[in-house]
Amino acid sequence: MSIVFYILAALTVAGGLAAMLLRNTVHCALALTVAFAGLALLFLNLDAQFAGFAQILVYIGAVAILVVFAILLTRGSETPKEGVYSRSWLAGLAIAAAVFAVLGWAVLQSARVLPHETAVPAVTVQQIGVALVGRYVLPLEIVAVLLTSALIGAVIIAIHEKVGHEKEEHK
Amino acid sequence: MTPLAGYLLVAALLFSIGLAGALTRRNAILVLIGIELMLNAANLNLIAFWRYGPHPEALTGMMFAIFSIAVAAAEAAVGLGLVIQIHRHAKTTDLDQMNRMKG
Amino acid sequence: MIDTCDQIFVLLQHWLVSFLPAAWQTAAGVLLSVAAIVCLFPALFALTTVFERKGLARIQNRLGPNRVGPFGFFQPIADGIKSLTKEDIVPLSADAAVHFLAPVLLVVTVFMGFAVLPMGRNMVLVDLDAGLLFYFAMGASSELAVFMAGWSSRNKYSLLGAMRAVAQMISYEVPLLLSSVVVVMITGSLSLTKIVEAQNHYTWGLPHWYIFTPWGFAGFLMYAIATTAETNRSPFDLPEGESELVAGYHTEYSGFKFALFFLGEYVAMFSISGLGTTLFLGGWSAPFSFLTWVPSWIWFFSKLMLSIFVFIWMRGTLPRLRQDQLMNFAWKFVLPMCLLNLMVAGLWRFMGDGWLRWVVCSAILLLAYVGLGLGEMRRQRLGPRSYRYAE
Amino acid sequence: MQEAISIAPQLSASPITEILWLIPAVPVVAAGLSALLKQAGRKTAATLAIGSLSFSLLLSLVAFVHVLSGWMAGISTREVVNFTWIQFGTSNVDLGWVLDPLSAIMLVMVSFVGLLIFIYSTGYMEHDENYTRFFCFMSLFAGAMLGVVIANSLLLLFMCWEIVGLTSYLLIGFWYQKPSAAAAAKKAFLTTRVGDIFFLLGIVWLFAQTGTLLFYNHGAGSLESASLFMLLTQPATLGLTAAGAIGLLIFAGAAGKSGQFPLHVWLPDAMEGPTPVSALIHAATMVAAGVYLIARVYPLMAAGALAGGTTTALTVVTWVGAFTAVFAALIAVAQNDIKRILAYSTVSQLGYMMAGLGMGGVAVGIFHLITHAFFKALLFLGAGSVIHGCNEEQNVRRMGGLKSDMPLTFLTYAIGMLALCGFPLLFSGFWSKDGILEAAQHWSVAKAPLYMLVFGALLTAFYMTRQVAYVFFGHWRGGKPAHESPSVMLVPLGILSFFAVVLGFIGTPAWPWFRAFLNGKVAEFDLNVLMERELLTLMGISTLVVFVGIGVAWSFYGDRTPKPTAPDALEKTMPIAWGWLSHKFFVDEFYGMTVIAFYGWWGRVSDWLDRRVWGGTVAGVAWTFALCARLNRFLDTNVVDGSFDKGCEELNVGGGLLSQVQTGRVQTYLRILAFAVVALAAILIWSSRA
Repeated sequence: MSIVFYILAALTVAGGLAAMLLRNTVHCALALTVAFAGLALLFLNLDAQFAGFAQILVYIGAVAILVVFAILLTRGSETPKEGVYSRSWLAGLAIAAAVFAVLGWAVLQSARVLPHETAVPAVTVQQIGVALVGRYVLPLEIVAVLLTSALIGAVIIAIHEKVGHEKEEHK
Repeated sequence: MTPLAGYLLVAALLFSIGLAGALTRRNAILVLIGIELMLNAANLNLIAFWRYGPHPEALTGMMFAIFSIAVAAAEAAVGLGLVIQIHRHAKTTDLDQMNRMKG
Repeated sequence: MIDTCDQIFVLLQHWLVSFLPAAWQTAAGVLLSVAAIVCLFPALFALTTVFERKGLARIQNRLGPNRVGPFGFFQPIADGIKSLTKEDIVPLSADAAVHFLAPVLLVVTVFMGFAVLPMGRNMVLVDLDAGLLFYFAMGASSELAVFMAGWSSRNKYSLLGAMRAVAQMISYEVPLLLSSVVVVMITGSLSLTKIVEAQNHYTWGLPHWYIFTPWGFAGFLMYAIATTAETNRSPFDLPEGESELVAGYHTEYSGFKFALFFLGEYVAMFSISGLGTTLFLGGWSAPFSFLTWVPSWIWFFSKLMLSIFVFIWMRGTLPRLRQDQLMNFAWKFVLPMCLLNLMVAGLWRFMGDGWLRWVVCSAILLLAYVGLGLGEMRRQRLGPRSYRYAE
Repeated sequence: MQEAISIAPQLSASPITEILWLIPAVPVVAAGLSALLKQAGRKTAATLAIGSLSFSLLLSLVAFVHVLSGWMAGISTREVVNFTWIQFGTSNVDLGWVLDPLSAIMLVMVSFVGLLIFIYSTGYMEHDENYTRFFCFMSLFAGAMLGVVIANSLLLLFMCWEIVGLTSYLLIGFWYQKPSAAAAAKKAFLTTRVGDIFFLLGIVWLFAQTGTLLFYNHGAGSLESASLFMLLTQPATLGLTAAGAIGLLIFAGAAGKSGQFPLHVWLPDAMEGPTPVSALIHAATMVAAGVYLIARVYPLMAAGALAGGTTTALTVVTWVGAFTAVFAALIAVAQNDIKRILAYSTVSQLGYMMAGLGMGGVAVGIFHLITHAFFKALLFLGAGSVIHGCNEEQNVRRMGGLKSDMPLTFLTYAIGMLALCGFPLLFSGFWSKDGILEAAQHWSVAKAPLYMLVFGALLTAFYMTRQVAYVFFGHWRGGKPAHESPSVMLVPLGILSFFAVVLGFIGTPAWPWFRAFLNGKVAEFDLNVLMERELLTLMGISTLVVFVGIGVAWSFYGDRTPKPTAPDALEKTMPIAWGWLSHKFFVDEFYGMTVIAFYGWWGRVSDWLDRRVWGGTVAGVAWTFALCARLNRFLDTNVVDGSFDKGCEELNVGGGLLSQVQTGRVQTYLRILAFAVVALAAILIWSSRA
């Protein structure tokens, strides 16, 4: 366990915690990007170059921006008066803690049989590309269809229904 | 502790943080953020298992993670679109106030 | 001798590093390269501002800066001193931390892009296998910096400017990526050094640059359009339109932070021009086979400066677009062309050598260009100008 | 090993063989395209059909020239392209196509005659509203027929064979609104199926024995020596070898398609279809497919024959062929429908071909097939022209004197008739029929076929003369006056009559080019052969027979003008024989009384069984169930419903309780979900530890 891993893990977890704890929604979104960046660095630390850069491109470049836009469009940057946590926050926290306990327990239980350091896998981007259009071509096509339908679906969901809206305004 | 166990623990922690956020926050967008965090924790697991698994050259975990990233992007787009539409409709993104199934 | 000239920087680095213990040499080498980049591009930035102001002045039939130093060439030094000594104002209601982080993040992500750009033979900081992906990942991150700047200022002009900028950058990132993917398809690699190597061949003394193929030419045009929008340069400079938004997302910045934004924008322009040079213009390879004795880095930087000149030229020539025109242009013209270009590149790849693929690919692209262009033109109904007034 | 051979295209196959599949494929594609056309797309349909077949003809000619040049250079060409169609377990089914002299000649013949008939059809079918459908079927037929010709696998041949049968069915029933046409189509389809079942059995047997259905596969095909040797050593029943038995089964299929006795009954009825169909399918090509099939599997049929000897299979073929030849010719004498006479004539001539194959080998039979294709197509098209000119009149007794009304039709028809009769020296029919007679003369088993075939030739001359006398001589006995046909119909007639004359000269005994070409030998021109005593005698006899036949017929029918209703001249002389002949030896009636009657009886028995026995059983079961149901209803209303109502109340209460869980709060759901996951994981881990 290298020192780099501990730093990155701390950064990621701190980012995640901040994203879930901060009061200001935009700050939460920015903390989320920190968590994303930390995860990307963890990926790089795991020698998954492609996945790491894809993580940055997709999550920081697109998802984070999307979240930020959504926050601004829903006026979510103003902290509400009634508090940011739901009424049953204690139950939620307890359950999350239970989940962590179970997961952690499971990991520690099986820590003995988990593999130790292995050789760095020599995987080039070209191999990933060949696998994507070779063995994994069907999932790739399905993801392409999914993305297209998600694009159309998101547009249809979020589209401004002009007629109805104008009527409301006139009232 | 083996490196894999370390990564798995970090992923578990991140997952729990995401879950806690999704369970406790009022704002729908932040619930979505929590879910994104959970997804990312799963990705970290996938990549870690790929790296320390017996057959990294098969690329299975890596592919899983890449597809998961793509699907998560779609999920975020649709989810946020829904949130925006809900906001337009109910003038709020507070999940505690959105407990009616009738529009 | 020629080789020494070509590799002079590499040799210099090796020589300097050789004084250190072996364990430190790698780290020191990287540090040295980073330092060189961090010093070089701001200097180039300073030089470019003068050139831009003087060039624009020539286009607009003025003189431009001519007071400080010979022919006004010390103007950037004066400007630099001014911005460093100016008071750093942070608005009272601003989000101080984010307000501070925004310019830093911008400059950092922009400089990160240079890490994978080959600036000459063997002159690349890290030769990443997924270099292009890394570059675009960094480019995408800079959008966040823009948003942070606009949002943290608590100023509606800043916020609107930031939103415009981010929307524009996201919209044009799609064609930017798609036009680059074409090169990746043909080269079969995301590594920028491999892309340059693939172009560094000559037939009859002429280079195999990708711009000299039908898909490469179309791709380069799309790339150039997308980069202009991506760097918020005229005619796509709506986010900074002074007449509408005061100055866009950095309205509330002053002093050194403002200078950082200014620097970041120009360096982004350099790096994206460098990427365009690498992808389409053969990177550091010479334009004719008999000119290969000229050091490779000279070619890289001259191509880069040529691109910068085109940027300045466009700024002096073209009027600004409207927001809806900008979006329509991106989604209804550039994107379809890019998608078609992808198909053409595939066709090119599988048709094999021979004149036929030239004819077919060129014909498809030309037809699409004319067809889409005519469609766009027809939609533009030019009529008497209508005025709208605030109610 | 077989895989390696069949998957990779063979190196020896020339480019033309590689693209040989285009010849059938193009007409089939044209058929598919014209199937999509609307009824109004007449021009397009005709253009598609004719264009595609012209393309096929072009390719066929190229293939023919390729084979021809190989032959000239002294190489006997047999190129095959095979590929694996289906693979199951260790064995696989291969398909493929072959280019050899036989298939090359057949390709040219089928596409050429087909093209002429297509062109003719544009005129003949001009006023039909289902013009596009017609050309669609015709193209499909042409494609499938060409497929039969090039097939190198018995299975591929069978597939195309069945498509050919299908198109035959569709085209016979083209005017399906006529009940007689629909019935004829059905009859043709069912009768040929009888033969096809035997054929299929033969195929399966062959596959079971040799493991391949390819004809030629570089020594591994079923027609090559290794397989044949194996088949010969396998005994079957009745003292037959496996080769002989399979050969006989395949011959049964061929007999069905080629209208050999006793499966000939469908062919005369098939004349209900449009005349070009009769010409193309039921005279020139499809019915010849049976002959072609026998020629194709000839090595199998002849396997085990010593030099000059014969095999059981070939003997059967000979006898059936010879018998059919005489039998059908006899019936043809007493028919009055112009197309029916030709149909029986076709059956008779197919018998000749079969007999030729059986006695003289491939070349003799196929030579008659080729010449017959041309002159019989000519006769049918001529008959079509006559029918067209006489306003759809088909009864020869109501025609007459058309010699002057339709001079060009008469001229070409006369050429066809003389060729069919085997008029000496000048006409192709003479030479090809002579070849068969010569083979019969040398046949070692029996002399009877020779006499039968000579008698058949006499009858042929007789009925053709009778027909021509009725149709073209005397004076007009019909209603509306006749008129000459358009030139689009006459030009194919002219071309066909040209070939009906000249084709004979490629197969005279003096210059047996055709035989040499098929057998891969060199053709020598030697007039002295004609002067051999034996041959001269035979030629003299056949000439004499032809003249006698024509003379006798002319004496009965020449230049007289009997009333349509008056009894036939022959009927007056021999009323009893005439009765038998005009009723086609009562074969149809015989079938009606035996096979069909049996099926009818069996159908009635089944119906009775169905109604009484099974129906009764079902009714009994139903009644029992109804009784049970009544009992059940009683229980339901009084016992079950009460408890059910109680249960429903409970459910309502339970639902009310459960609906408390459905709060509409997403986070509550998520919480329950997460809790469940935790519980499940804990249980799993706990249990795995134990």
